[in-house]
Amino acid sequence: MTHNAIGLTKADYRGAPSTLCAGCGHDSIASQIIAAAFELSLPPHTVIRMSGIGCSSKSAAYFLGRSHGFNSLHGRMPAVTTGAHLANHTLRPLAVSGDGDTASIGLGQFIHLLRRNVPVVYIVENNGVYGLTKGQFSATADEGQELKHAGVNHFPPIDVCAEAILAGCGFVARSFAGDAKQVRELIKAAFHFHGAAVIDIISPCVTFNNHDRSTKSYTYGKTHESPLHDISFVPHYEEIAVDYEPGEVRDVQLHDGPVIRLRKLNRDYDPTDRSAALLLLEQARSTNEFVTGLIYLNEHRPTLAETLGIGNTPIAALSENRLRPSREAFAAVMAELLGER
Amino acid sequence: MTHNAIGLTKADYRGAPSTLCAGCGHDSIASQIIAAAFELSLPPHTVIRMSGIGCSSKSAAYFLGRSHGFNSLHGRMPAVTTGAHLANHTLRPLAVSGDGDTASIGLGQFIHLLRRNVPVVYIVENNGVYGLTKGQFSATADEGQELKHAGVNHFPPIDVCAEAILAGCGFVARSFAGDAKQVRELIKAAFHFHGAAVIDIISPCVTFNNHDRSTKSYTYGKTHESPLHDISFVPHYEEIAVDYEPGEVRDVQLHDGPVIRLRKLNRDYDPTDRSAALLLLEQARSTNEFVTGLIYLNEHRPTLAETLGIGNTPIAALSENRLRPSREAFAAVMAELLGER
Amino acid sequence: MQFPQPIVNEFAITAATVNGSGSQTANMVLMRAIFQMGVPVSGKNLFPSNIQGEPTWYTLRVSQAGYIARPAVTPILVAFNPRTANDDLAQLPTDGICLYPADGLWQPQRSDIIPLAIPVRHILDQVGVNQRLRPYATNMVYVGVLAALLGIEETALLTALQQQFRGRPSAIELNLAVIRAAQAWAAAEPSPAHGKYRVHRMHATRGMMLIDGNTAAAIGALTGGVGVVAWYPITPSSSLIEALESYLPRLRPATDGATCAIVQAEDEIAALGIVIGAGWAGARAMTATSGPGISLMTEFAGLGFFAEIPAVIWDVQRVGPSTGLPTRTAQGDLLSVYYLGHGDTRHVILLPGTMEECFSDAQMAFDLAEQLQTPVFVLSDLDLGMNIWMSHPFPYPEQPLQRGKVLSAEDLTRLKTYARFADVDGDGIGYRTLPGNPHPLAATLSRGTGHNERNVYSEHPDDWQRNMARLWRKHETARRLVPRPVIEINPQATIGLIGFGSTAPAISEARDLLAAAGVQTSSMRIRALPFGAEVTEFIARHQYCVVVEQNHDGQLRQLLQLHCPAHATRLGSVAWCDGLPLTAPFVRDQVLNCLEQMRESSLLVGTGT
Amino acid sequence: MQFPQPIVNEFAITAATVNGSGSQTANMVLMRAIFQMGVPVSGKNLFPSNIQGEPTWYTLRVSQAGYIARPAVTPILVAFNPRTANDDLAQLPTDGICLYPADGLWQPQRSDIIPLAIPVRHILDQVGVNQRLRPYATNMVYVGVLAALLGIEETALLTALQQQFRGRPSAIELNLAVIRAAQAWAAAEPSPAHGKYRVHRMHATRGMMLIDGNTAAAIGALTGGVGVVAWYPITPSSSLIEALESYLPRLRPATDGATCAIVQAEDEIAALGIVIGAGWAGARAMTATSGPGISLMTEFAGLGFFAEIPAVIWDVQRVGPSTGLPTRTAQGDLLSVYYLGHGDTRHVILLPGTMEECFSDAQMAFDLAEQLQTPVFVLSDLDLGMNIWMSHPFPYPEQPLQRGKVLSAEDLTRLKTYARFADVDGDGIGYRTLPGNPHPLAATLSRGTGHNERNVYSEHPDDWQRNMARLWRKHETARRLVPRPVIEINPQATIGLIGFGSTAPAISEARDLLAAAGVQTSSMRIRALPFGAEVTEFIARHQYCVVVEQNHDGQLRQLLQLHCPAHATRLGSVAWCDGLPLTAPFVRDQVLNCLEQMRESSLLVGTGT
Ligand SMILES: Cc1ncc(C[n+]2csc(CCOP(=O)(O)OP(=O)(O)O)c2C)c(N)n1
Ligand SMILES: Cc1ncc(C[n+]2csc(CCOP(=O)(O)OP(=O)(O)O)c2C)c(N)n1
Ligand code: SF4
Ligand code: SF4
Ligand SMILES: [Mg+2]
Ligand SMILES: [Mg+2]
Repeated sequence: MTHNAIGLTKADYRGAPSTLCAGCGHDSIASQIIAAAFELSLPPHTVIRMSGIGCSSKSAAYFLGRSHGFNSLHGRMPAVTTGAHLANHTLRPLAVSGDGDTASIGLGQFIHLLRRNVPVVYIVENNGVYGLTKGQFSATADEGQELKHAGVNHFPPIDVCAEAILAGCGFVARSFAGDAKQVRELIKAAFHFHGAAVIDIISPCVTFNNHDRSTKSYTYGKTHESPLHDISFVPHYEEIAVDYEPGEVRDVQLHDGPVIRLRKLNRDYDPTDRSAALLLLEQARSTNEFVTGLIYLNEHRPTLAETLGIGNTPIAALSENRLRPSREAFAAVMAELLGER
Repeated sequence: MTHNAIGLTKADYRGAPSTLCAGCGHDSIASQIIAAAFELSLPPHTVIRMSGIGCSSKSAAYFLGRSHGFNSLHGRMPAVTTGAHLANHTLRPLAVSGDGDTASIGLGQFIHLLRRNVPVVYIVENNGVYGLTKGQFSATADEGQELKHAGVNHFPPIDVCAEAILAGCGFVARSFAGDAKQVRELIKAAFHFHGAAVIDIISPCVTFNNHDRSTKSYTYGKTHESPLHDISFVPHYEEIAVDYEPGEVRDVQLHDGPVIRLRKLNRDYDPTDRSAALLLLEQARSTNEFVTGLIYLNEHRPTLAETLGIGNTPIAALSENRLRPSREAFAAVMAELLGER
Repeated sequence: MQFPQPIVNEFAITAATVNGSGSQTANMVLMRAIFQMGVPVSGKNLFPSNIQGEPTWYTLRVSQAGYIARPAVTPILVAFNPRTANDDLAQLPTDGICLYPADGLWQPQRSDIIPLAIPVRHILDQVGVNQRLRPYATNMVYVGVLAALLGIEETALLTALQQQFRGRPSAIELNLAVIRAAQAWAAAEPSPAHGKYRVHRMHATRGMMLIDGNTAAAIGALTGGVGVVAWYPITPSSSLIEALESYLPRLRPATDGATCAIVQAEDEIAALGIVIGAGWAGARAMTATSGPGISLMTEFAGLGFFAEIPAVIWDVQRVGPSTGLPTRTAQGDLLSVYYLGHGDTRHVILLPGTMEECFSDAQMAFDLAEQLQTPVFVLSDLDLGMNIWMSHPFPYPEQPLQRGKVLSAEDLTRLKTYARFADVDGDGIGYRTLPGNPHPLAATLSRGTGHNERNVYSEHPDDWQRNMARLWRKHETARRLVPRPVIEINPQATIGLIGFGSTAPAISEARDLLAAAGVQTSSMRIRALPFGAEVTEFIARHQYCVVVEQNHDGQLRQLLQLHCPAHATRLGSVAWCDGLPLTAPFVRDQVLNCLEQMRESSLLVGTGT
Repeated sequence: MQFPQPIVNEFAITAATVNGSGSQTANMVLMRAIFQMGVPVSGKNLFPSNIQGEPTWYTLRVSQAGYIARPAVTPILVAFNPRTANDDLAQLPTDGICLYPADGLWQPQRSDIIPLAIPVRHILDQVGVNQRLRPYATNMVYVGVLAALLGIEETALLTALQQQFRGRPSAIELNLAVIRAAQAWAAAEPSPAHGKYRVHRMHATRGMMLIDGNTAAAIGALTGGVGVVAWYPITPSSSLIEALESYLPRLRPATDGATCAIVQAEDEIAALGIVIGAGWAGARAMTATSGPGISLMTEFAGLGFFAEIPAVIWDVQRVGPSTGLPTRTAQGDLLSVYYLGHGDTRHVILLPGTMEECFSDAQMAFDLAEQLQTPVFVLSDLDLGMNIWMSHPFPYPEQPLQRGKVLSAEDLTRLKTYARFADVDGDGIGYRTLPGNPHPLAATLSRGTGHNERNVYSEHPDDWQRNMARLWRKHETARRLVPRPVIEINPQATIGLIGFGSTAPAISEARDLLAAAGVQTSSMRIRALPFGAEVTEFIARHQYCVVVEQNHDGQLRQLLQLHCPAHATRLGSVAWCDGLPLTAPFVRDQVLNCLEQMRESSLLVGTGT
């Protein structure tokens, strides 16, 4: 199909050409955002692209070019998104953020956004490093992981999914950037979800996540002392692609880096049990695996706009007579202040 | 005993007179900090009092007057404490904070402090409100709770203990300000713990946590439409005291407010299983109970100073010849820069 | 010590009590009652950063001349806090009256004053107040005694109580009973305190109301179309939002869904972030905070400036730097707010000085923010925001909301082309499209990074430079749009006094005192930044100007020196901040000092940097 | 187009490439090789905020006269990025040389220049470079060609390669092979490009080194006794900390435990919080950041100022406001850093302008921070911090660390009494006791709230006012302690040029150009804030001064006007920021413009506010 239900082509959902490194996982995700929005026939102007700062956040420019958007501040996108939702709750925020943006500087805002249940589709493009500032560890880096430029990480990783569940988020999923189908389907499901939806997507940084020793990787085959170790040279990589079935385990060799183990949730996994979901993440943590799929689902919480009793008309579109007191109401308050009643 | 092992009296561990409201839970906690420090025979100058901003944080002035201390910024005490630890890891930080200070503005810093395992005794004086700014909800307030001045809280509470466990904290406990013995024993245990220790203490705000309708309270007996509802009048209350045994459940009537249910952990509870501890908190959450006692224990992580390889002498006490390069090392670097080698 | 003539309607009272005891209610009843009698009043509440048990003072000024600055001397002392009583007593002028509880241990040890011991316990016993409420009811005792001594009318007291305890008859009853009993005791008590100070009915307050600036701002914001409020509690700004929250249902009922969303954020960074997000998406959004919150908002303020997002930020100033004195008043954030944000930033600031201006600026801030597409700051302070002031009732707005340059989908269809930051009108202001605008040309990705006219990321040197030059043009536009200074020219004056905000009453009273001392002055009260042409004109026409302000570094003086370098040496500075509102005699003395210094050294050295 | 005489050692090259391709390494090899030949060089790297695939330019200036400002014109273009080649070509002056890959689609379309098509693929084939490394090796091709055209010596190239690829022989081998092949091709290629520009051996760089300011600062900090570093990555400051981390083991080996703790914080708020905590506990602590980080540090900066905690904060400035241009240089944070924090704050700022000063200021900042017990800011910028500059080797410090006023337990025993903020010495600076000091008098609770001399919470008006007055005295002490401005007096000059930081080379070259145009100038390079007496004197002795700086609002000019109100109208402003380092001809033209304007209107209007 070249036109979707609202008569748009896939090109209508594209953005500016990407300026990310060739092979960057974030570009794979951008493609699936485009595909999902196209397949869902989302009217572009009803989506708002929200992001912070980082390679991942920059990528907001590379999809949905006909959607309004805000590439805001490092770690503070959740607040901006909350404000946009309050002003116009008929728009659906699609947020892209990085692991630094969300789990390092932005952890507090992330959790508080979820507590309020702002109905955002919140994608964490998780590479365990700060890409844009050249490869320092983020707060999701594995404990004991070693990077060429950043040394060894000594601190336990923050599990974005576990934090999301604790914060009351009702849609918590994990995937891998190379798993186009799963990423796309999860994004589509998230758009169907009524509330905040978090998708933590492992998204390899081909340029800086290039360590060859790590607690959970086998050493990268070739040892190659060569000009490659020149920090000013970023070789070209292909995007990684994987395709595996529910219930399966798949080891993925990241570029010039570690192997990660993905375990796709079984079809009969019940995501509605909060304790079980937390336990699942705990177990995966102890076995150094990433479970992928929809980990937790609970659609019972009202969105922030609902909690605050906002009506059909967005506040941004309220007419002057609703944005101002009536003459009578105003006069009544004045009379009371004057002690006349 | 009037003198402890190092020859100090309890008075040597007191601080300035409290300026908190009569009956405030924070004062009960301060008494137990004093008692614990006295009983542990802590040399006052080896402890540093750290706090943020709030009634709870103010209370740092009301104990251990002979210990150095820093009453810092709202929500940012964890960073200051981290710095103090790095400069002098031979000092033991005793931190008091509020639920607003730790779970609202300070959530990110709290979690990142624990990830780094700064060996602080971190007491959260948790009253679910902002006391010092007159009774707005904090991020630990119960969902659906109603306060006279602040209305109804619509957001799920942050569980400080669950967050601490996820963050890798190795000593996580909960208690109630009125349970003098348990509070004191937990503080003493925390001082013995080698690493970050979090004690979340329910500490009633007698002035602002005075709602009489709430999902988990029975209505306060008397209805009394009277000048009491005058916000400028704070009646005098007595501190609440409870004493109950491991395994027991105790309902506590907060002043003019809700009833909370405390469940003291059994003596045979095994706190070393991380998943079990998380599950316990999840269960208590769903039954609207607070489990009290030592919830999680794991002493295997190195402290931050250890991770960074700091030696016996604190950095603040290093002599000039260790704080400066040797002439030889300096010359070697210059030679290299000059291209001489 | 018998006085032939009572002093009528021109005196002041200080009530020294303990906070959390309910004394603030007693003071309000007293103030309202005198106001009810048509006599101008003003009150300054000096309270601790604490909830219960610490010293607090309330100064009530009664002035038929209409002076409302904090009085330098208060001849009546209510010494109801034994902890501070000696210090308080030391402040009392000779012949002053000192009321104190007869049952306490403290007694005034001065022979040149008039002591009056009040049998508080006895009076409360009489009324039968229960034990629990006694600390509270104690305060109503001094209200009753003062009512007797000053001759406050029964009807005025009753009205005051009714206003204070709106719809809570049992509260009115209890308080009234205490007041009456105390009044009766005092009336029967022979004392030279009788008849020394009196309140006589006037008509100077007719048609006026008592209100605090935070409430005025809240009503103004609701009148000005606020749609999203995000905030984080901090004294002395919290009551602004709390007033907004409480007036919202009455002024803007949610008949068809809420008309304003209020969110308590997790901190001030998030609060301004939410406001910026909401402003971007088309709502009128605001926050209110104080110094520490302003500091935390720095990064978002810079984003708002550079991404050109409307936002309104109230800074109800308290004493800083740092956490400082949370419950004391200051004007110390002017410079830091003006330059808030790294890089070349400068913000639009409104400076209200009256209740009426708190109300009108709250509306105008939204108009300016949307017209200029930028954050607009309103600098109030604790004195304006939390103290009670007399005010004229607020006018219902007659102008429609000014929502600035926004293009609809139809506009875009007509225009066929769109560039967010094209300076089509030469005023530095581009046209916005709001999120949700379905036109294919409408969407852009807003950003704090460098961008070209079409809001597309650009590192091109010219794009950057042109954009900054345009932002400066916009600043010049702001200069024309903001409120003009309030100028009073005295044709004989060669001296000008300049100030802003809550110091206005002290400055204006000081001008009378200076005139009495033979120094004629004109005055200019700055209402906004950036300054307009009138500011330079005023300074140019006076030989010397003295800038009076409540901070240490003379911040307004610094900004004025920058604005008028040619007159920089003729701008003197009276900068004083100790947390208390300025008094007129202090201002007079300091201005005289400053003038002397300026005359001595025609060549002034800068102290600003 | 045949030239009789080659231009020797006075020209410039622009290499236009794609970032992430390794071209930065090629440029460094070229620069090092020329430096090895004893000829003064300077390089400006103009790179995108991106990791791979975007345009980047490197400008290499060769100047036997020792001019190191960014050149206004570069007569040699390496057009290796087809995306920008047309624009790049347009910048090339007539008779300029344009090198470009013969294999690409792009060809220069100008007849007034000298094109030279390089068969890149052919050369790489010759060397046998594998497919994967080709994008990288391509850059070494232009190095080889330029080496041939300019006459760069083989030994110089080899040394340059060795320095660049320290201890990686296979890398040296590969690169050298490519360079040689390209050199051989070029030598054989008949072209008018030959012999037009030549590098001839000199001895002007003997005993000097090439270094960037961030590395110089890192070595300085390690030499200055840094003990705790907390940071959050941000361009262009990250490399300062990364250099510190990499030099730490060599300069301060952890024989008996680490001598410096480095922590990557979760954000800049935490970074400065950690520094403040460490400074309080007695370590020399620092952080490095850029604009957005500075904004986030505002609240802690105010705390540090008011609680009087030593701290060192490097602001390696980039273009702002907001996220701005992360990889471009500016001097736009001067005002916001000076006033950083609400309330009355003003900070001590060091302003290095050379590599030697980056090194020495990194040490002095700690001395000043501990002596003054306050945060000290060092304002560097991207140009200083990330570009490569020639420098003299750094001297090993001969003075002991100045650790300020700290009382030991023994001191307290002797003194018998202690008040943290008593101004015993009249310089505004109290005595600290460090945490861990066991003396019973030693402990206080540090705070950002109002306090008395004993550091006890106080709301007393006098305590506040006195404390602020003392902090001002301390500011006056700082004025005496900070480095003096670098002044060059030309006795014939009536014009003074004033600047700070990285603009020094452009200003100093512009002075020569101005002299050539008949305008004699003196110069003053400001080294710190607050200003000292010399600053006023310099301004006073010149008829006009022009302040040259790289921001939009003329921030240094504003601060100078405040410092010298009597001379405010004689201070002109050349304020320009487009992300590129200033060039000398630009400065000359703007200064002449500015002087003309000043002469025309003796009465200047302010533009600063
Ligand atoms: C306040 C602030 N601090 C620091 C930076 C510098 N910075 C830009 S991107 C980034 C990290 C991005 O990491 P992440 O969010 O993981 O994104 P990635 O590049 O890895 O996709 C940092 C620290 C900034 N822009 N703003
Ligand atoms: C940056 C900043 N924002 C706001 C405040 C105002 N403030 C002071 S205490 C407080 C909340 C304290 O709540 P909590 O930590 O729960 O302490 P409690 O008073 O309840 O013990 C707030 C918001 C502040 N001091 N600084
Ligand atoms: S640096 Fe890493 S995260 Fe950034 S664009 Fe390149 S591959 Fe992607
Ligand atoms: S307000 Fe609440 S938290 Fe604060 S001192 Fe009073 S009782 Fe305690
Ligand atoms: Mg990342
Ligand atoms: Mg609390």
